[in-house]
Amino acid sequence: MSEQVVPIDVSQPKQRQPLLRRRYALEVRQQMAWYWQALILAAALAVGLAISALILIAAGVPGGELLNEFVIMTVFDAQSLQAVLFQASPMILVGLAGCMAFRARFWNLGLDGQMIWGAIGATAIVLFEVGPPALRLPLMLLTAAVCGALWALTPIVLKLRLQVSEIISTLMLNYLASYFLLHLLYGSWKDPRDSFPYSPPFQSFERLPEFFHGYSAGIPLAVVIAVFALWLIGFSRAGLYLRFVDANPKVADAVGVPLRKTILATVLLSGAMAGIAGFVITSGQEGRLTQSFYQGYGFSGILIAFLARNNPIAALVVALLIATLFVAGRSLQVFYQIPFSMVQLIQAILVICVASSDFFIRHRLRRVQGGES
Amino acid sequence: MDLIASWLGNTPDFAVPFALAALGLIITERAGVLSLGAEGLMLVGALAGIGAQLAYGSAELSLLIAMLSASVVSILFAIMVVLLRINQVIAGLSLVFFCQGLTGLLGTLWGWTNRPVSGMSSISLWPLSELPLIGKVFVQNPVVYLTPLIFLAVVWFLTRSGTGLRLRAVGENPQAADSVGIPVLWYRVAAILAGAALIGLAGGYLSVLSTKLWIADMTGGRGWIAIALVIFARWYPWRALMGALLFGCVEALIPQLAAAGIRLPQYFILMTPYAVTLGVMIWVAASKRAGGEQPGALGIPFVREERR
Amino acid sequence: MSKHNAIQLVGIEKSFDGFKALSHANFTAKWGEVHALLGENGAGKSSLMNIAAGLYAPEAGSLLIDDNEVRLSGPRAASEHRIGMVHQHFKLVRPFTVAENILLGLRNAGAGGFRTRLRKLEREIVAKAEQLGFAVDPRKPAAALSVAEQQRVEILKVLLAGARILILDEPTAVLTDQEAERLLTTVHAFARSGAAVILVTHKMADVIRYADQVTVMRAGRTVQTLDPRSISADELVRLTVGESAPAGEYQAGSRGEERLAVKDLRSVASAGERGMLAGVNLRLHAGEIYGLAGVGGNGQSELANALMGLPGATEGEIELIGVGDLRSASTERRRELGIAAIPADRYGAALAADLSIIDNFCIGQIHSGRYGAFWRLKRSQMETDVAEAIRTFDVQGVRSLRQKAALLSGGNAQKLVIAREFSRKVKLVFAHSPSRGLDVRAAQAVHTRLRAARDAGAAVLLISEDLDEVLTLADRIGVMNSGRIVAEFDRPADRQAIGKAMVDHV
Amino acid sequence: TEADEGLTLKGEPRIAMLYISPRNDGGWTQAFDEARLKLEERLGHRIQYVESVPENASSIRPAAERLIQRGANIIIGTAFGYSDTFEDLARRHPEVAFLNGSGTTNSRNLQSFYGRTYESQYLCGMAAAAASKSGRLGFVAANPFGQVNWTVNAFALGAQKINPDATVTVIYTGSWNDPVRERAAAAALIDRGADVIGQHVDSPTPQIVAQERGVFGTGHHRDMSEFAPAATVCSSVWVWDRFLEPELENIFAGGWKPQLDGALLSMAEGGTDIACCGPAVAEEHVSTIMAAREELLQGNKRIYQGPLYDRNGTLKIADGELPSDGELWQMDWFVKGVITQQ
Ligand SMILES: Nc1ncnc2c1ncn2[C@@H]1O[C@H](COP(=O)(O)OP(=O)(O)OP(=O)(O)O)[C@@H](O)[C@H]1O
Ligand SMILES: Nc1ncnc2c1ncn2[C@@H]1O[C@H](COP(=O)(O)OP(=O)(O)OP(=O)(O)O)[C@@H](O)[C@H]1O
Ligand SMILES: [Mg+2]
Ligand SMILES: [Mg+2]
Repeated sequence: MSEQVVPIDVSQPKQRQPLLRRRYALEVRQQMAWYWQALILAAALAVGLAISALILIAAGVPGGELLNEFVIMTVFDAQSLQAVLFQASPMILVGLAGCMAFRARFWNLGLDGQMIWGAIGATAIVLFEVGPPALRLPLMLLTAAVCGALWALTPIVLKLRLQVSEIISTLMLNYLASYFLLHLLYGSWKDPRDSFPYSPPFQSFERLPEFFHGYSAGIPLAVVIAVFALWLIGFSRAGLYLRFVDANPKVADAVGVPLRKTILATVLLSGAMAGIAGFVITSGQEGRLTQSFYQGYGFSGILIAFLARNNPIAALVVALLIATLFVAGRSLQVFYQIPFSMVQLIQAILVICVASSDFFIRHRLRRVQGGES
Repeated sequence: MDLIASWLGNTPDFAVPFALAALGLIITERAGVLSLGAEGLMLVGALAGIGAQLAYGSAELSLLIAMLSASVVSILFAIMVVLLRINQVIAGLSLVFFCQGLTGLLGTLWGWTNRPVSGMSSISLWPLSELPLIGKVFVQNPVVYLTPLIFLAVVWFLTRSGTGLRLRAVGENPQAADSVGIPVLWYRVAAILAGAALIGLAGGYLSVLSTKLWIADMTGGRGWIAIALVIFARWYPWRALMGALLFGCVEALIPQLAAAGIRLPQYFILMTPYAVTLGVMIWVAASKRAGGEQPGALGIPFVREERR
Repeated sequence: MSKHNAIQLVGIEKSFDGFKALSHANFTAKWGEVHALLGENGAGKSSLMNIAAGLYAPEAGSLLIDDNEVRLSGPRAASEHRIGMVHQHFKLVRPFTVAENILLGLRNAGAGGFRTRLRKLEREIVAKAEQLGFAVDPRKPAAALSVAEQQRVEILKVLLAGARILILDEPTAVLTDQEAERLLTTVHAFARSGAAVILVTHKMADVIRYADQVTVMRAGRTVQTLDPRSISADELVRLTVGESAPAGEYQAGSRGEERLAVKDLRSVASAGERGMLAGVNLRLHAGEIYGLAGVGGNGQSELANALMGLPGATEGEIELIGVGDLRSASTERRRELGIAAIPADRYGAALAADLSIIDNFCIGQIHSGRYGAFWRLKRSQMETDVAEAIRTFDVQGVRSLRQKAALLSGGNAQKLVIAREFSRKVKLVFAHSPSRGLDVRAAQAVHTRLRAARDAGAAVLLISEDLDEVLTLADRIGVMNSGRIVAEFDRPADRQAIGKAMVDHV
Repeated sequence: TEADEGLTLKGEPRIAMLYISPRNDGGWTQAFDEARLKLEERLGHRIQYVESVPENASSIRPAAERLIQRGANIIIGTAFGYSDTFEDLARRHPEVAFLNGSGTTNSRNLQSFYGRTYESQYLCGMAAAAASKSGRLGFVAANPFGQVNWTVNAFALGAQKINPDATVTVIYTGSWNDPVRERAAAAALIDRGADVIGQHVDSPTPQIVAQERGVFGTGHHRDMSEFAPAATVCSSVWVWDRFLEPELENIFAGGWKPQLDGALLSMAEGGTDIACCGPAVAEEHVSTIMAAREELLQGNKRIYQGPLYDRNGTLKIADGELPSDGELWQMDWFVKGVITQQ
């Protein structure tokens, strides 16, 4: 039998809606092709950079100089490139740490604290002269990783056991770690030679060597760890587990992913990476344990992980970009007296723009009632 | 004796910013918006308060401007979470970073660092202020006395008014609220702005009335502690007030111990507010009896036609 | 008597994320009548009614009330036109009391302070409920109400808000026969008093007994509007499900030794919640399908969750014969033991919507080491296996193995779950509403797989709210009611008796 | 060899300063900025500055490198956290002269400098005791280490010069610039009877609190009567221009040879001075203080000179001995009358 529709005698009003009276309904998208996503992301970054440029120009930087400062002077200048890579190596590591934690749906705002503990661990190896000189550096690296991981242990256990919000616990642990650092530096770890609040300087075999003239080994180390993270996420069973944990923990649990173990291990790994970042700064840059080496990195780590969509290789690239922003920011500061808070503001604007672009990836505006049928 | 008297006397001054910020957070979160930007909004309030005080010299006005500025900045947050429906954790964090950058930038550009202001003079509640030991508790600036009244008003609003009922409905089950015609998004925006105003007041209090000058990043994690307080209080205002007093006690005790010359490992003492926060969070989580659930839709963006 | 049109929906088009849920749907209800809306799962009934209630905005089409075109800007506007809808999934604020919930929906709640209004409303609620023939405690929190009570609150909510066009979306699905009857009598009387009632339902019997008109929907279209008394029940069924006859034939299995013994399983009720399992005893044998029938919400989900190892505290024992209590076994261990689970909530418990088909398939056997040791994934092996399974289990619509599982249609997603669960040797199968939301062909494919598993010696537990499904598949039938198995039936089972056990108060 | 000849700049001198905090921080950095303005005027050179450069190699290096790249050949730093990086930079840029305020490193083209703040703080202690009725002084300090401890001790010694029974209760806030804690500390000290509050932090908060509470205070870094005119009785102030002007002229002249253990400047050498005295200090005391200041400016007076005992009565500096600079940097003991949680 053919489908029949009861005829309803209504003359359908056919009129075009004036622009302002058009209505839109919001719907949630399941899927968007990657190239569209990439395009939206690029557009968001462009908008963010444009806003930042406007602010800088408003603050007195000549517009034409911006390109010069950011691109030519920063990337095509050997010394600046060195500075960028110097700045980038710990940033890559904290970015990776952020990626790992976020993949386990763990808001690790404790990167600062984990860096501090990594640095403390590495310094302890130096101060207590553990192991022969040849093994000193690897031992420092290892201890830094372990200490960073251990500092991440409390919040993850609290989260898994008691559902304590890690956002608060990791932050509070940052404060504890930073005061503990001061306790050491103003106490038993101060440099006995001048009593200043930093540890005695490391010896040459305790410092990250240069792998190339003027370039510290921090960068290759960070790259190796990024590749490790990529392999872990993309090419190992753990990565498969992690993808399920990230996509939907309930499903992960139901299909037999060892949920807690995966989360625990990933968060510890995140802490370890942050610990290594602390090691890279103390051993590779400062040459001793100092008071404020970690400041600003925790924020950058979160930012990098977020901008990189938790992808280790993207994190590498984003970290380099942020490092460029930092170095260029310093030179704006030098030549135009722009306060450095500006760099922080620009970073925040970039995150806000990219985060906002999510709206267009996840939703679609559909014209309702009033369009042609 | 001296120690206790001056400790108790200083407690309210420390407790008020926690209390006001926590109350602001409760309003916002009762409408289902997870608000992690408190630290940033407090910074905005602190800067705006000082700026207004330096410009106009009136503490009352500068507190109002602090509230207003925090609300204005929170429009950005409202756009992110209510309109664009982006992840509320990311939105909150980026708001904090944004405000840190913004306030640091403007404060230094305009040269407001370390410029003292006069604040408000204290009022003694006469017979009470003469009491032994606790007398000093009743010699405080007017905002301290105002705070319990603000709490009373907010509690009344949330539990005894139709608008408050609808606000809570929006936070518990926006789909249900929507189906009876409550404008969910507007309620959320309003809750964000109102909450931000109180958080801004907390920040303004800190700079204008308590510290009486401004430096960059002066809130020192108090916004985060306020967030922890809200969890501790299970989104009940009175419990948040109690919690704020507890933290006020801790903060006020630190300099008292030092002034008494009691020898303690100094940097460990400085950790106490943060350690106590952590401890309280663990205690609340471990003792489930604490009761009171978080708002049902906390942190979940509302899309009318989304299937849940 | 020529009645006037109360509400008309004309040429409604609606799509969700590219999926056309309604295409040119037309619907008219008149004052004074009960108008039934009939259709399969996913036919678009709720979508159409949500448009009438102002909740969804259609892309095209018009809405007329009393023959005047109106545009609803939202539920508030609908309520101003005195349209009220009781949703399929209730929209109550759980921590609020009944009165508070109802107060939310009132446009002008009268004068006086909030408290006085609330007290006055409480009295009105009691009076209105009495008038409708039931009792509610207006001060009880919604969370503490039974499903039937919640529904009454929903009805009170729209009636007290002054609705004259009452839309009830599958109101009887959660009610016992008596409750359903009482409800339908009430709304029938309400319609006769001059209002318009739209009754969305799957149940032919309700339509035939209570409706004055019925509109049948299929795949987003309104197929026909007619007088239910002018047509036989069989014809109505054919109109709703289309030409192809549903229902497979029952095929008997051969029962073997005992596999699973569930002993006195009960939920541990946490404060304020109602524990659903009240002592379930159940034995499963190899080579049989045990069908567990019952009205939804009687503890089926809790039982399924407990058996599949999803969160939810329980006491009692789930003994896998020869192995021991399963309750403490991890999901991983259960899978190793040969247990397959097909949960009711596909994207909530079986498939990660955002992950690829490969990932979703291979996670099932990852623990066996088939796809490499811990530090590696044998991609090529994975791809071969998935391709093979997709062919064997006839999963359609796979454009690429790397596409998101979310892109599969409901039936094919379910086939993917089944492919994953059955592409290894299974001893025990838990299936909860495995054909919910599937079309006839897909449902039959699922049934074939379940039978095949049984014939290969597995013990199959089929939990389903669809009595027809249970009757076609099960070798033994249990009836779940109020958290317990109240009756068991062997083949051949008496449908009437099963139905009675499902709705009897215990 | 080259090192013996000292450093001679190539080309015109171009000076740049790296500040650790914003220029108008009201304290440490502002003191440098005020010196910068004076130097610009007196030397006739523009001096560039960069604000808020934190004490991390990764921040200092790009800033300094950029300055050098664009022609700066005299770089002045302002933080001890710059020390290592400056040493490194000095090695990489042997043609550039580096100076670092409160730094710890020195080399053939790098010289650190700091002031003997204990001298001016000693005078502040005298003024504080003169203004005090109770003899109970309070002191708000940043972190417990040598260069802070020496000001605490000197403050106490100066106070005891006027009032032998004076005590100094010290609160360390654990931070250089945390007005919230500084306010709480000052308030707690006043609550417990202190009627003059000394300080060694980076903000004027302690004096502001003193003024609010109707007691007195002494300042550090700059003349704090700007912030608390009624309360401030004395301030220890930096007079960097007095040191930097001749030093920069030395560099301009060529053949500059930094002191290899840095310049620890006494008042006579232009490190610090005082801004004194507020009306609360009686005339007789003002003249005593001014006399002591004169002696210090002439280089005729030592603050730390044996015998000196710590608060437990242990002899720390033997009779007639003068502590070495190294011992001063490492001062971790307190003289009689100092009460602290340390
Ligand atoms: N909010 C929504 N978002 C996306 N898709 C939806 C939404 N609501 C309905 N759909 C889809 O639209 C189609 C029609 O759904 P609808 O709920 O109207 O069916 P129904 O006839 O009420 O079915 P049931 O009998 O199961 O209630 C289904 O395929 C459904 O998946
Ligand atoms: N959001 C979407 N984006 C792109 N393609 C989609 C989307 N939703 C569905 N599809 C595609 O459309 C096809 C039909 O999907 P639909 O949900 O209509 O199936 P269906 O007819 O309901 O089948 P079933 O009865 O198995 O549920 C699917 O194969 C799917 O790949
Ligand atoms: Mg429906
Ligand atoms: Mg479908």
